[in-house]
Amino acid sequence: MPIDFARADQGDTTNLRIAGTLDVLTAPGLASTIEQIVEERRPKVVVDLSGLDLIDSSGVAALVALYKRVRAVGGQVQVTGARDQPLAIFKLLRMDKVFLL
Amino acid sequence: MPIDFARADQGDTTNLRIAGTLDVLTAPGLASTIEQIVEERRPKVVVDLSGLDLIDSSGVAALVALYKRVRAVGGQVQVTGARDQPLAIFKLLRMDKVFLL
Amino acid sequence: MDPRTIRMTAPCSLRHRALAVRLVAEACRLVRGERSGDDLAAGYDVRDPFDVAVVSAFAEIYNNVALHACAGLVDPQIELAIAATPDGITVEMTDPGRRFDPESVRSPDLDALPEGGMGLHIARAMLDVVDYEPGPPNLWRLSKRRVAAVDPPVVATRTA
Amino acid sequence: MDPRTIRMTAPCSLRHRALAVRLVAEACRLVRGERSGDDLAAGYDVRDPFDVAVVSAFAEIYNNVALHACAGLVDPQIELAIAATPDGITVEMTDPGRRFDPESVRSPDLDALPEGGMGLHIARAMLDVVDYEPGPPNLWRLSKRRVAAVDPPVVATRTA
Ligand SMILES: Nc1ncnc2c1ncn2[C@@H]1O[C@H](COP(=O)(O)OP(=O)(O)O)[C@@H](O)[C@H]1O
Ligand SMILES: Nc1ncnc2c1ncn2[C@@H]1O[C@H](COP(=O)(O)OP(=O)(O)O)[C@@H](O)[C@H]1O
Repeated sequence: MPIDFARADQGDTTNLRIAGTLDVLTAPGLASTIEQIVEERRPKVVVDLSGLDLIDSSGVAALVALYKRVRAVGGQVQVTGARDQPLAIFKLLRMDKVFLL
Repeated sequence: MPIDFARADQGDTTNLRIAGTLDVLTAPGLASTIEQIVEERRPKVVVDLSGLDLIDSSGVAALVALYKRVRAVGGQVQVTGARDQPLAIFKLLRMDKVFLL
Repeated sequence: MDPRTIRMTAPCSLRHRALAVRLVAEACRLVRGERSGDDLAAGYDVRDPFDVAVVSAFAEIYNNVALHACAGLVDPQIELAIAATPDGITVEMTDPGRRFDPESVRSPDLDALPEGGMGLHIARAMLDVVDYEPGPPNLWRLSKRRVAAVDPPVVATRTA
Repeated sequence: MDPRTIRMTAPCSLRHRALAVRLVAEACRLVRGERSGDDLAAGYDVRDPFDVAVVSAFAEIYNNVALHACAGLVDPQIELAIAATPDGITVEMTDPGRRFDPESVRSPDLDALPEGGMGLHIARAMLDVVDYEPGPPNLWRLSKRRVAAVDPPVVATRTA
């Protein structure tokens, strides 16, 4: 599974599910979705990574970009469900605290 | 998943589920189970291959051995559920008819 | 030497088979033009008929080389050279083992439900080319075109 | 040349990355002593912490080599030499690309939530050895021991 992501809005909350692999090859595919979420100034974004199997530094950068940009326009971001290799990478980069994992 | 198999008896029928990969490395792991089924002269053996992802000629040989030996002691064998690569191999070897796939 | 050729050298044993088979399987994805490298964690796709054929055939030849040709050798190594293009794939495998004559291997009598002797038959049926040059080193050349020729064979017809 | 060394030569591009990453991942299974070759079709296991570390680190270094070192070259090729033993794994990767000085790359300021510059940091944190010898060809030597030393470091204590 290359990458597989889905956005679903429910009231103030945008749920973004990212599954498969998020890396230098696939992260660019998320860019326009991130752009839209930021433009629409969504108040709450919940990123569900329970289906994410692998991430690399480019994938982390994409999530950080999402996090920073949503917050810059007054929104909140919560990242949930990371496991296995992605969780190990977040811990190594000390992002588990920021992402509230 | 290397190989994963389970035997369950129900009345006259022995259900044998074989999943994962059945090949020159893993087929020997089935031998003693086949031996037992033959020794017990089970009247009906149903082999469920719906979880089988890959097979090679050694794996086919193991199934043929099961088929021939059970029949040699008066039993019946039915092979069900083959798909993808295993189904292609069975068709190539014209075993789809014997196995009633 | 074509710079796009993928080469591997590795110990020739069943234990090391997955190295070779995975490389061949991954090369199949390049043939199909799929972006590679982005599905490491996911279920491994040997569903595409092209991949099924190439991986099945290669695994049989590898097994034979490891079990029959290289049996008893100390630290035998195989060499693979894989050319993957949109037209198809060619895998050349050399081994330092015993030579043999593939012509001596008959097609199995499938109606007799054989319990062996199906490996070469599978490889030949799945691929367009299964060539062997005895060595040492022995060379297997396996090849499959991506798109089977669609032109029907020209059949000379005669009126009786 | 150790006959157990696994070698690969392949085009150096992101498109060909999976060839290298899969080979490294498969070699990790050999380190762990798992029988290899019998799980082609199943979910690919990068759960074992050793594999997670080696595969994550290698992928970062490969990305950098493909994107930074080899950018703009015509048909660049990388060479891998993998030594997998029960003690651990060593991967040597050579590339024909631009040389650079890894010492010039600072550790990222993680508190600032960086959006880049994390690749080398990940590799260094995940492995025991991340060495670089500028070339050409440039050589990366990546290594991880299987079992971390359990002896605590000897600390000289002084009474003040
Ligand atoms: N690479 C090889 N080197 C030496 N002998 C081989 C090789 N490949 C096949 N053979 C011989 O040919 C026989 C038939 O091979 P094959 O059709 O693959 O069936 P199987 O391996 O099940 O016997 C083998 O039993 C072996 O004696
Ligand atoms: N193999 C390489 N060849 C040339 N330059 C490199 C190489 N690896 C890294 N660099 C340089 O070092 C920088 C930092 O690399 P890295 O820590 O991996 O983060 P990133 O790749 O996200 O920038 C890169 O931006 C690049 O300029």
